[in-house]
Amino acid sequence: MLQSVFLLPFLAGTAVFFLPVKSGRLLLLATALFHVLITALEWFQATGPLQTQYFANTPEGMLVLGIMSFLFLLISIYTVFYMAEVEMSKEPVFNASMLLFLGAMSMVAVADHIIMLWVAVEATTLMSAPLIFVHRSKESLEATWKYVLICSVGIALALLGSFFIIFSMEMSTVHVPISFSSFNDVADQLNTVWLKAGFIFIVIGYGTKMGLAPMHTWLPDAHSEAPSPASALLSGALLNCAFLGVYRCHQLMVGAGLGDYSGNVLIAFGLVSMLVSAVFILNQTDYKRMLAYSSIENMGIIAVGIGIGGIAAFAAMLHMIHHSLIKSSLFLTTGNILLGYGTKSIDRTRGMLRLFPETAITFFAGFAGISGFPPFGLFISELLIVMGAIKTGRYVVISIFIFCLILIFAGASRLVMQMVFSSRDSDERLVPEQWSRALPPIILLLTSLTLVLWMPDSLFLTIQHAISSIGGTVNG
Amino acid sequence: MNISFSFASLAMLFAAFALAPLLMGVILKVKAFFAGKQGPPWLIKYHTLVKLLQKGSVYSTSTTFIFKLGPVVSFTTAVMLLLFFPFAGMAPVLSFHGDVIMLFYLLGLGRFFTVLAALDTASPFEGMGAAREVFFSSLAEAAIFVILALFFRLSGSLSFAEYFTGTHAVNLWSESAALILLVVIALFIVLLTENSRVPVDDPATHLELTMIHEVMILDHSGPDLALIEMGAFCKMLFYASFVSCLLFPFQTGTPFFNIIIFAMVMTLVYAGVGLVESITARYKMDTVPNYILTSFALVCFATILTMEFVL
Amino acid sequence: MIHISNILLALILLSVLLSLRSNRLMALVELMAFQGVMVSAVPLVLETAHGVTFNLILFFLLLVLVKGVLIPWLMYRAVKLVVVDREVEPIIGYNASLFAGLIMIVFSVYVTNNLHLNMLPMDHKLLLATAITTMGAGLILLMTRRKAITQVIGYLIMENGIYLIGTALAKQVHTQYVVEFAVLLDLIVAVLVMGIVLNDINHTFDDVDTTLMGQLKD
Amino acid sequence: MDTFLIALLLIAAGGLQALVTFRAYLLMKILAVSTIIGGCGLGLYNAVNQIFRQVEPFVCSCEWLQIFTFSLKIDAVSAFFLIPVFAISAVAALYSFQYMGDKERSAATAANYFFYALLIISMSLVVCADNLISFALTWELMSISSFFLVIYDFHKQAVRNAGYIYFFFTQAGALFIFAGFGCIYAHTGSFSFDAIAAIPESVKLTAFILILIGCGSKAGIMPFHIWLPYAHPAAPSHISAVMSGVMIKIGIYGIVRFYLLLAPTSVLFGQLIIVLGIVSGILGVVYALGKHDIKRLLAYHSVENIGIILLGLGIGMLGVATGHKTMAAFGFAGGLLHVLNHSIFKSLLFFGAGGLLRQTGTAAIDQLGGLMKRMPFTGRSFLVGSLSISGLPPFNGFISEFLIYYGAFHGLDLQGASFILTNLTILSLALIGGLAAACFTKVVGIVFLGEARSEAAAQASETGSLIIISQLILALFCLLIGIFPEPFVRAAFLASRSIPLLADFDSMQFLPVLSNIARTAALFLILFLLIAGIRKLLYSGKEITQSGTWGCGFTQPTVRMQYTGASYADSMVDFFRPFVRVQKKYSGINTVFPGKTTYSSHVQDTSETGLTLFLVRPILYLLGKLRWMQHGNIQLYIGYIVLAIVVMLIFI
Repeated sequence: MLQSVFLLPFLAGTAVFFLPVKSGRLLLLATALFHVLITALEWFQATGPLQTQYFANTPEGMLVLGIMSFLFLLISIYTVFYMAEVEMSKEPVFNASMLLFLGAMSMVAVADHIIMLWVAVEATTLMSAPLIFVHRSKESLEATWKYVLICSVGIALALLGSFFIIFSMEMSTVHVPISFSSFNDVADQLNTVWLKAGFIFIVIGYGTKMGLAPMHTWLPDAHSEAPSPASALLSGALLNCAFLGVYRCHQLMVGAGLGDYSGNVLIAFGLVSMLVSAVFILNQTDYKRMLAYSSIENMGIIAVGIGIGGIAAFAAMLHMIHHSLIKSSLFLTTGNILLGYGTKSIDRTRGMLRLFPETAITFFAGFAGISGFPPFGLFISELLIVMGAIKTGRYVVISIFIFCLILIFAGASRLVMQMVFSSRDSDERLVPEQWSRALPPIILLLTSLTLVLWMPDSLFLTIQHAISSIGGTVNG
Repeated sequence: MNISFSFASLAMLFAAFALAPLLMGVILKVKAFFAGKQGPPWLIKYHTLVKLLQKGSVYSTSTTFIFKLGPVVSFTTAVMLLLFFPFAGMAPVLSFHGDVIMLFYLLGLGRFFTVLAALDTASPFEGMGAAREVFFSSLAEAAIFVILALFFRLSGSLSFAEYFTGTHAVNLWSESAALILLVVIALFIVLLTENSRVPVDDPATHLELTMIHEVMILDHSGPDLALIEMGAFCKMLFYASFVSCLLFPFQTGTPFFNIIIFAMVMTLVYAGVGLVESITARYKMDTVPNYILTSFALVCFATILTMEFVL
Repeated sequence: MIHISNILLALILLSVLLSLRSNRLMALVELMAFQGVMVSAVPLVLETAHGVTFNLILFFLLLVLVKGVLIPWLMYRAVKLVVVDREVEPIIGYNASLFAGLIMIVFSVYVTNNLHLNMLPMDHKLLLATAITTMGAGLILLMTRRKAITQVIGYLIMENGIYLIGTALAKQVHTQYVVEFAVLLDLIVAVLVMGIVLNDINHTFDDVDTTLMGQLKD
Repeated sequence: MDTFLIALLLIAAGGLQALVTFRAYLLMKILAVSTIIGGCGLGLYNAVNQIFRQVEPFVCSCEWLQIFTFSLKIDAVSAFFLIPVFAISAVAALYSFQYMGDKERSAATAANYFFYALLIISMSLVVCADNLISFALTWELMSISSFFLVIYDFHKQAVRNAGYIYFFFTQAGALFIFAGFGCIYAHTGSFSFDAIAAIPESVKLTAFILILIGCGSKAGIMPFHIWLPYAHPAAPSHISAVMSGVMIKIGIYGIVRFYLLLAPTSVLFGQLIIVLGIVSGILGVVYALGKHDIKRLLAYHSVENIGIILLGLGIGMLGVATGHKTMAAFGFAGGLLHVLNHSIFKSLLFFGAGGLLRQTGTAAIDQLGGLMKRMPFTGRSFLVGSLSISGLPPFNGFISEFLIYYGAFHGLDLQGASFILTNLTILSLALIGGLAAACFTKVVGIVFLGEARSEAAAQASETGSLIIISQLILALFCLLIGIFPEPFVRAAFLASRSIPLLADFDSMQFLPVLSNIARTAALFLILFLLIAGIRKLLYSGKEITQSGTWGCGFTQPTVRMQYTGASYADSMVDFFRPFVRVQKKYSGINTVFPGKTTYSSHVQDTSETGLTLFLVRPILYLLGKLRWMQHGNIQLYIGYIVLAIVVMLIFI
């Protein structure tokens, strides 16, 4: 049953609230493992949902779910070892929220009903708030407040957008259940004006959650203040979920023949996001914020890729997969850095290569990956997006795109090089390196690497299937 | 490669080689004439050479093998030049299509070693001279290559033999005389530069600070100095012949007349050098580049003109 | 029936304008409770044209319970517990806010008239205009009030507006109570979470003025 | 399996084992160096074989990620570029054995060998890549591995800075290449190289310019060369040698390859390349003159030599566009041969510079002096390298420059802009040659001749034997190519045969020209020996005395009085003042009893200052202004959302 992907974490999460810490951790790991199994099961032989009007097994949903599940497994392993170091007073709350968060995200991935999707996305905000909040410092409170309020406002607008989309059906003569799959079937009969209006509000609403500028403002705060496993989950899984909402709506627009319009909107938001992240990555002083802005950038790239369509859509999907893997690896590594140095300031985390060689290597490899160097996957996706954009004649778009990429690379590489390579006077290590915490990020990177060398056919077919509905192909 | 071991060619080569010091004497005589003096004897340069060859040498403790290599290389390159030059319209001993490029680069090689030999002595003065030498000659070299380009445009050839003995010989008496006139002036400037004559350099001055070529060979003595001097004579001869061949086509049909006229034109050119030395003063060092650029500008102008004339 | 719905809408508009004008937090919470009840009643009044069903009434009661009682009560508690100074503290003055609200009304009527929604009945159009105004007022409160708690109220007013738009436009949703219930649940949890955070903010910052929370920036 | 792939595997094995065995330092080095040399040898054998036997191109491809194919093809051009890749890498590996001697940093050394192996492999794969995606992939691999090589000494601020600049340029360049590929892909719709020639002419130019910027930033073409003078001094010397000698040529390869693939007919391509060549060539050598750090100076010479290569290629392209066979054949052959030649003598020079650095601890020219006596082998091989890079006969640099001259001269019957550019080519080649000679007389004269200017230079001794041997090998090749150029020119010519115009060009046209040069060179050597013999004879039995240098009246000359590199080059740099800004700092004499006075001069790179002044600073300023956006104020943030809605609704 498809619903088990979110019911299981919900149940487990509720249980963890009341369990002692040790068994809570165990349950966390067990749930993560089972979630992977269920996801795999759904991936390979779709059992289908119980209530077809609310939930569905879609290729794009399965992609997001698959990434999320895999990430969650590694992040939960990391969390267990990480928590052992930080000695958090409310660890059960944290673990429970992790599971509830997973549940909400899984629900997003399988939701098909338009409002149900909204409910699930809003739930992700609420479930993840405690994750950011967990340190209870001034900064984390502020971050949580901004996160909850801005995202709630944004997502409320998405609800409005959903209403508009439903209304576009009611304006026309057809009557079908309010789910994306059934709407897609009648997309060409929907009222275009209301569909456009709905799309705008949905892009702005879910875009807030996805981190598209100028609605991205919560993202750097939340990502930098959350504990690293939570940041990894936010960046690697949550943003994809929000993207899924936008993507579903874009599908609808393409079906209604408004693909050009929605594509252009996505490209515009994508480029603004890239530009904004460029502004803040140059001269950034906090490495977690730097990574957060990099997430904004990459979400922008995905939006641009989807907006362009064709082979760029394929690239955008690849980009989503690899970005999740690499970015969560980076965030997990920052957890180790934070433990080792006790500060998030780039200026005071010098000489990593000498003090924490494994962390440094992982961090730099991740950075190389996120900057689009082979052997990591973003190389392919960025190349293909550039190619796809030029193929559709979007020269201005691609100029800005490349300009931003160069700026961001210039900013980030300076900072990362300073962190990794420069020398430091004191040899103080707050917490020494540990393989148990170093391994999950490495595995994530190796996964990205493996997916570059060899991609399973089923993954390829899923991507192909997912993008076929927005006119994306792999043959140009 | 065209090899001409004919008696005439070889004889011309040796004659040129043997007479190079004598022609230097012409300059001295002209200068003396203008100064109202009697001047040194005609054969003064031979005396100098013989004297030098008889002596031993003093080497600076700072120097290395480069210092001894310098004179040999510069002399060798000068000799190479003469091998390829068609004196008085005679076929040169050697020639091939493209030899001019090689020869001017060989000259560069000679200069390279002369300069290194100067730097080898650790003397600040010689360094100064070396710096000036490489600077001025690299500008002169650029001018030369523009001249070569112009010649190719006019004659389609790339060797001295073809320039002056080929079917499209370049000289003042051909249809592109106007251009050649510009080239002659330019080349004369290059001649003065490359051979360290007034107004670029004053070989007769006594203050090391103001010298170019002479200061570079301050520490050389004995046969080494003789080789350098001989090399310099050959180089001078080469440039003078170059100018002469442009001034007059030595194609009267009778080799004898050719040689006579050639000798006269050569004397004129040397006398011209002496004349210039007598009536002008040495330029300030920082105006020398502009002087060389004048020659450069002349040839460039000529080259641009070819775009109109030769289609 | 039309009259009743018109009266309802007028009351909602009034509450909106008053909330913009209000300078006491307590009054704002009370206004919100009142607005919640009115908003909950709207579908009941509108849908009666198609006949009042048992489900409809049940859902109306649930809505009143949540929007009119539970959430205002939570807010009330929060104000009592958290806020020392019960001034609203606007960034833009009350009169200016009120004026903005009036402009909002004009704007929404203009928008509604220009949408050419001929298929909608008249009262739906009015509802739409009211709803847009409500939403706009919520956004104005969000943007122009310093206190965190006022922002929560602003959010709730905006939510009310969106709910009203949904009522005006998307009929089909309101026949699917599972969905509506889920939306409502989200709202409750949102308010709960915000309340908890508010509480902690108060403990940490000694005030809920959001201008104090400007540490995270670039 | 093919020899080529075996060679690559061998090199890879050498690199990978270093990561495992780095605790046994010596063993690691022996294994790494020997396997890399073995692999390179095999690869070199294969490449030479490929080019001379003119067998069918080696092709190999495999499916990759469902939609791509990773395919390799070694045709004559690839094979030609493989020669310097493998040859120089092998010699540099040999050199590194003693050069990398810091046991303390065994892990870093291991990483260095690993990335070195990766660099060799990726360079050879770039050269063989047979579709857009393979090219892009291997290109990026090459970039990142070379980046790690540059920052070997990462604990130094200057090195990190250099690494950053390199990293930035390499990635920015790659994005331009991607954009160029996009232009191609947009019209062919496939990643393959096959249909590229069919795209419209106007697109060809756009694509070519984009690729030119990308490849040019790797190759060090003038306005994009800024990373070069930073990265080369920062890297260990054998890495500088490989980067300068080989890696930047891969940029040239990219230009050549895409020129061949695009097969344009317009003269614009050739003219563009010539203009770039002139700028890089002349300004490169002028900046080199003004530099006082030997490795930085050599880096600028790389820019200069890239300029010469471009001049050759540009002449070739002009020839192709105008159907002028001699011009095309000699231009391309000259350009390509200069690729090989430059890789040899530039590596040789970097090896020498590395040896100096290792023995004296300084790369500042004006701190050295008199090293010819203390480091005789290094000094002599450096001299050979200097003669070669100055393009003087009878060394290899002359051969390629001669071919370019030859091609350019034959292009003089063109009209209009092409004529002027051809003329300028000849002029700038001459000027470059003269200035390069000036610059290297400066280096050799100041560093190796005269008297030591510092204690370090006075105490220096000859470097390790392997370091010397690797230099001698290269020096030998400099002379060999200079005297027996035929096989090498033939290789370059065979490589340029891929151009349709030259397919039926008779290579016999080369032979007389080459044999003439070779014979003249031989004649020169004979004459030289003869005159040296005569000189010997003249000195026999004569008194030879030693004494101090004549001080022109100064009786107490000190070593500090010697001409320095800065003063040597001063007037020449001054001459190019509009393009070269010299910053001079002079403390002056202003009291009756003057204290210590100081004087320093620093040559600024115009393109660097221009880039900083007109691009980087305004952008940073503008972006800095935008930073208020993340104000920290939540009300403002909600305002952004509202603003976004309003804007979007306006554009609905």
